[in-house]
Amino acid sequence: MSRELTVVQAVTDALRTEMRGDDSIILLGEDVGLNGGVFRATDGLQKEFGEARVIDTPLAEAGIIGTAIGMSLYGLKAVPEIQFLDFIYPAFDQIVNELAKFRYRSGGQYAPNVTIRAPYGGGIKGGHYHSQSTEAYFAHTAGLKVVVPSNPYDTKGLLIASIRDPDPVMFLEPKRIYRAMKGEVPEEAYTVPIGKAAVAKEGDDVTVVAYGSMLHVALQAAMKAEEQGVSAEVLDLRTLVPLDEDTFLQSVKKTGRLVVVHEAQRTAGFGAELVALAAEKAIEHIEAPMLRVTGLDTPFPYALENQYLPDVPRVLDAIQRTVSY
Amino acid sequence: MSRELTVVQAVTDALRTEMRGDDSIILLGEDVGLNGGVFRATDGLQKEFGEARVIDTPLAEAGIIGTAIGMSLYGLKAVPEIQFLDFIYPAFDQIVNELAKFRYRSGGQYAPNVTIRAPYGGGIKGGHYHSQSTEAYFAHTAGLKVVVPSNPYDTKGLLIASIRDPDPVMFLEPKRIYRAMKGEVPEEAYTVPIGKAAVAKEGDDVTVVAYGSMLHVALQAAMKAEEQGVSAEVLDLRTLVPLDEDTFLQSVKKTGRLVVVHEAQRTAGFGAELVALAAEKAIEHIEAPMLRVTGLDTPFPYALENQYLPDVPRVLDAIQRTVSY
Amino acid sequence: MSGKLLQVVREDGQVEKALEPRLSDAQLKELYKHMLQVRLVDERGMLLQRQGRLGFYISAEGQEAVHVGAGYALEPEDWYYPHYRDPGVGMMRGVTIQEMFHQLYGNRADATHGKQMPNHYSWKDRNVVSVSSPLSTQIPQAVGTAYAMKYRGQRHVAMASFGDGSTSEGDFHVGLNFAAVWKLPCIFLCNNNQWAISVPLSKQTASESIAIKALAYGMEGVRVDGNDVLAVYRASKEAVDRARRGEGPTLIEAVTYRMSSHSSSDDATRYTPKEELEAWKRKDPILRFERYLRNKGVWDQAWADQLREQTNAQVAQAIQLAESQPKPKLGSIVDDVFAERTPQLEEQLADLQRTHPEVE
Amino acid sequence: MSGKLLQVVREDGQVEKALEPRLSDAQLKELYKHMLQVRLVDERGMLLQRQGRLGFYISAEGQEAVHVGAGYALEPEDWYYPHYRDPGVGMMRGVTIQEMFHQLYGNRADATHGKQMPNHYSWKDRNVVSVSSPLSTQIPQAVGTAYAMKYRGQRHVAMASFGDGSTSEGDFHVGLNFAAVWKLPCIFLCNNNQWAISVPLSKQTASESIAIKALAYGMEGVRVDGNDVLAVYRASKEAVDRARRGEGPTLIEAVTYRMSSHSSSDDATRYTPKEELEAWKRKDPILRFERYLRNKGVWDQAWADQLREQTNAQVAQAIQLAESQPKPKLGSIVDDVFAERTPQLEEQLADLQRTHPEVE
Ligand SMILES: Cc1ncc(C[n+]2csc(CCOP(=O)(O)OP(=O)(O)O)c2C)c(N)n1
Ligand SMILES: Cc1ncc(C[n+]2csc(CCOP(=O)(O)OP(=O)(O)O)c2C)c(N)n1
Ligand SMILES: [Mg+2]
Ligand SMILES: [Mg+2]
Repeated sequence: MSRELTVVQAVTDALRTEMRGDDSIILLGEDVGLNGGVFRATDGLQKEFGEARVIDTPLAEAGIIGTAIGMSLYGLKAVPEIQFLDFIYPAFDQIVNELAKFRYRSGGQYAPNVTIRAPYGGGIKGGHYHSQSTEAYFAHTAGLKVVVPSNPYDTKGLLIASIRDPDPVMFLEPKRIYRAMKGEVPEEAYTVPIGKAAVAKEGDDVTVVAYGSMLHVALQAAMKAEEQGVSAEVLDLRTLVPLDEDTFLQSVKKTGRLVVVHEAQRTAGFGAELVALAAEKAIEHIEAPMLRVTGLDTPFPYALENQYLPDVPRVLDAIQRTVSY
Repeated sequence: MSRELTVVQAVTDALRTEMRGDDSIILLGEDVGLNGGVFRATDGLQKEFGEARVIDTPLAEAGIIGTAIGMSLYGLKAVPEIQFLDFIYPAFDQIVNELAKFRYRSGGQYAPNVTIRAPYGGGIKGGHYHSQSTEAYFAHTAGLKVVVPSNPYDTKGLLIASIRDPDPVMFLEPKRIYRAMKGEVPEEAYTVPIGKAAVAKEGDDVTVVAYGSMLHVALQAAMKAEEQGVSAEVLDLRTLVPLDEDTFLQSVKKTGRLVVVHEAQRTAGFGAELVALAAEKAIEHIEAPMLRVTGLDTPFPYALENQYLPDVPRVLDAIQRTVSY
Repeated sequence: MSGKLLQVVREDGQVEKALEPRLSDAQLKELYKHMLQVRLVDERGMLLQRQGRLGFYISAEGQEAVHVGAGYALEPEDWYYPHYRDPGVGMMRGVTIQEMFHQLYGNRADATHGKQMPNHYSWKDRNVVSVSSPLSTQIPQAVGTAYAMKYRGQRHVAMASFGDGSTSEGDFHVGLNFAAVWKLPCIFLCNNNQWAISVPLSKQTASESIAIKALAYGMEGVRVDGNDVLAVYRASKEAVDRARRGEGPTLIEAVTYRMSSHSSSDDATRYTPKEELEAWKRKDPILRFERYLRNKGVWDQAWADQLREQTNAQVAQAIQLAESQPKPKLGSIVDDVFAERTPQLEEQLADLQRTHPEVE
Repeated sequence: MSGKLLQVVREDGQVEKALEPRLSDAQLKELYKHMLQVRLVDERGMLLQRQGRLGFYISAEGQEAVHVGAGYALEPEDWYYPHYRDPGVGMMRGVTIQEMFHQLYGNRADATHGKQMPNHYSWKDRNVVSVSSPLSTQIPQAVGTAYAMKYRGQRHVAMASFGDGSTSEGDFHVGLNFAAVWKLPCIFLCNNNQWAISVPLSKQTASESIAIKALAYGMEGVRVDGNDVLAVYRASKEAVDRARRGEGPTLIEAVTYRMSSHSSSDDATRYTPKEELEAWKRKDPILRFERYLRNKGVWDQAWADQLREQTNAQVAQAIQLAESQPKPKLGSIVDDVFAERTPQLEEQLADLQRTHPEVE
């Protein structure tokens, strides 16, 4: 059986489905209990699973992640929510120095199984502090996996896969599309594999890579390009770490052209990694400058957020520039 | 007048020189006062300038950076030391959300003038927590400048420039070479401009870009390559943000080949940014895969640190692979 | 430091004579004015948000006495590091309602160029620091400013304001500890409104009170009725005086209640007990202060009516003008990242101008 | 909670009868053994470092009674989150001196595969968690483990150990607050050795004591003589019993002194007053406990001599074997990042093998 759910409903559904079968799963975070989360991602879960499994924590991200690590070392599966990715930094030490390095530093003895959920990205008029996309910080932290869904089906499957995965996962939820679309989501538990990209649209002339909410901008731009006779292949990365290099390189080798789209600021963003990979492993196929369409190298603005975020005209412009090169 | 100083002595000398002429400069950090810093970078400064200007703080990085911001908003120039870059994360929120965004969010009203000094990098048998190179986190944070010296002369000039610069600066000191070399350092105050790379060695066949301690590894590899008839140009980046794109692109366009060397882990490291830039703005000149010689995508190990860190054989190998392509 | 609550004016408006601060009638009326103006601006702000004219709003309803009382104990040279629920301090230092509405609309006339969400004011020339969304970060910052004041030999103080939930963050601990070790002229004002969004104080901390946390740092701690503007003023004035005398920092816990939802994005009826709200309605700080002024014979109904009318008129006018302003110019998006635009920022702007020639 | 210091054995070895814990002679001798073994391992470790045979060493000299006394109050199923100055808890749970030296040398026989600096042990099968250099991070982690124990209905406790300087970090505050709100079986052991590298306690906090900080969280706080192993044991046992009864967490401040430099990288003579050191030498926890055992008639010189000799022999042998071991294999550098190597890690390893065919 399946039904139409939004992305945020798919989150709730994933948590509920998985928690029913596994009493080692604990949710914790600010306002996740009685209130069901400020985005309602945990709506109804405290009622179903009780206060011991869905915990309204004190207001301290370091405590949320620190205790999640300690729970998981004892055998639980902790799924903390950080209310907005923008507020994760008080826990950055626990994530970067502890969560990510525990397995390595203990020679495999202690391996925290924590899946950190955090709504991220712009598009909700939230200004600098409710809009950030700092996935590159986590991608640059060995020991963390980084997963970003772009639709309801993947959201449920990737979240369940993340919780089951024995490694720490940053599960970044594009809040801009929390309620932007509905999609078929099976009722039962299923997984979408971590580390596998999806070809969201096939094409021959240029590869456009995106993830999260930008996937939809990329797709729209690709449709427009199609109208103009340009066949763009669009990849939905789904996992940043570990990256699905095969799918990525295959596409780039086929098209010889690359445009990467992300909300995060440009300098040292994840787009640079993708371009660098192509420049190392597929350079002989590359026929044009590889372009990045990204947020600006500024903090996230309030009034001009629509100008900050990559949009269809900017992606289309990059597609055109690379194919007409 | 000038004399021979080590890198760490050049740090002390920069601070002393600048503090003599400007009583708004305040140093603060763990053990920076009476003890002169665990690396002696602030040796003798508390004695000369007193406890009010060289402060032994309580043990809390968030407090060190948070109070530094507050001091600087009131008109002082705060120069906090973080004992090891590895320990900066408790202050990450203060750096990323506050220091970096204060000017922007206040529309230019409040502009904290803070220069954060932090020894960074491997090579001292310090394991995961005394060896990290996470400059990419800061380079990916709009509002921060990122400066990395590679020799005594630049250290003094860049540090003085950083303190005088009206923007927040991450001044990352390659501790591995704190005492590895001596160099002429003028007694008086001078600046080396932020945002300008240096050509450390000229060459025609391949551009090798490095910074900090890796500059020396790159130079040695370039010398070896020379013996084998390969003429490598070596750039010392000196500033990561704002990047000296002109010098970089000029060199890449000239040689058509690029090797980037850094200690930091590979994925989403600053090397990716450099390759991506070249792939966007100089693709028509590129004749071979652009290669990165970097730390591994693992936490920094203890026993095998020499295997983790890029060394001459690895850089040389990359040079050879790119020129023989 | 005990759980005892400092109260100067009882709910019925009766005053504890021995504790009554020496303020002139004009000053008392000023206190009333500041509270009322905050209330009126907030009422309208919430309404505008519900009408879809503002993107977001966060109200101080019921808590006005806390920051108005504390802010009134400060001199204009004292620095204020605000919580997001205390516009009154800027207003009492001369920020106009017009300036506020320009910020709320993030328009071209906004002093911060539309860079931040509504209510995240910044008033440099009034020594009111830029509001930050990340909680508690202002606490160590205020400590640094107090350090600088002391270093420069000035007798000013810095005050940081924050909520009860914010005391759980590491920055609260870190900031108070530094302030006490350095014995700084710094005052920490906790707006204890019993809730942090949907999380009640009992899930926030198991300590007897917030004020008692001062003991952990060896600093003064006081607990005051936060709906009693004279109690807050009195405790703040004492703290300020102590600070100016070089006797170090104080933690003030002002016990109050959040009468609105957390923000316009929140619906507090999902989680707050109705009776609690009803009980606190009776403690309204503005009504209570009115009762006090009446008892004291200072109340002037005509003056109050006029004040209300005038303020509402200012608000209406401010909205009109704010709504007529254009957005900030596109170029402003790359300004104020650094003191000067970098070549990269210029290039990114040019790109934007090329792809969006329609945007000004 | 006051500044009162719990002492059971005076410096001269006389005992406060009413407070003396009920331990058998064999148990008392065990306590002595654990302290002495820590001391002997540390002595040798520091020496090896000075000889250039170890890269780094950090010693617990003078502080042995703190973690030995506290650790002895735990059951093997209780989890211990160590400070870097308390190898004794692992040892009393059966970690051999040989295992320790393999770690110190980071060799192929090291249980953690040479991944961490010396002294950063990890003993999973003894419920002693991996030592971390970043200070105070273990505090909220221990709280999480205590939560899991309670959730699973087990009567175990978690104990986190840390230094006085570490109480200034945000994680200390955050961890204790969570533990108290959740009323968990968690014990916080502060090794207050008066210094954080070169920073004395007076620059660390202005509070009356460390123990008093418990009040900020509404939890129990006790202050004990940290050079009196029976006092530490007594306070810890009480805290453990309370925790097992479901009565919540305790903060224990054990007042002691760092007799060595901070670590082998530090030279404490640069900053510590000589007299202070001299004064504390007279309080040595091992000598004091010996006096107590003598007074009690439990002391057995031949046993003590043999213990010392035996331990030294074990140490010597352990060093020899550890030094004869090769480095970890090259491949181990990419293991334990994740449960399985990623393709990227395999590729990076292959690269390394190609450029460094000489490395095993
Ligand atoms: C570091 C951080 N974490 C989370 C949030 C999200 N958030 C905004 S307000 C709030 C509750 C604040 O409660 P309190 O400190 O009591 O202030 P109040 O809103 O009640 O005045 C939360 C959790 C944030 N802004 N910053
Ligand atoms: C977060 C962090 N900041 C700084 C350091 C560097 N450092 C190592 S030990 C130490 C002092 C610790 O003092 P204390 O907590 O009293 O423990 P002690 O060494 O005295 O046992 C410092 C500053 C660190 N390890 N972690
Ligand atoms: Mg509150
Ligand atoms: Mg100490």
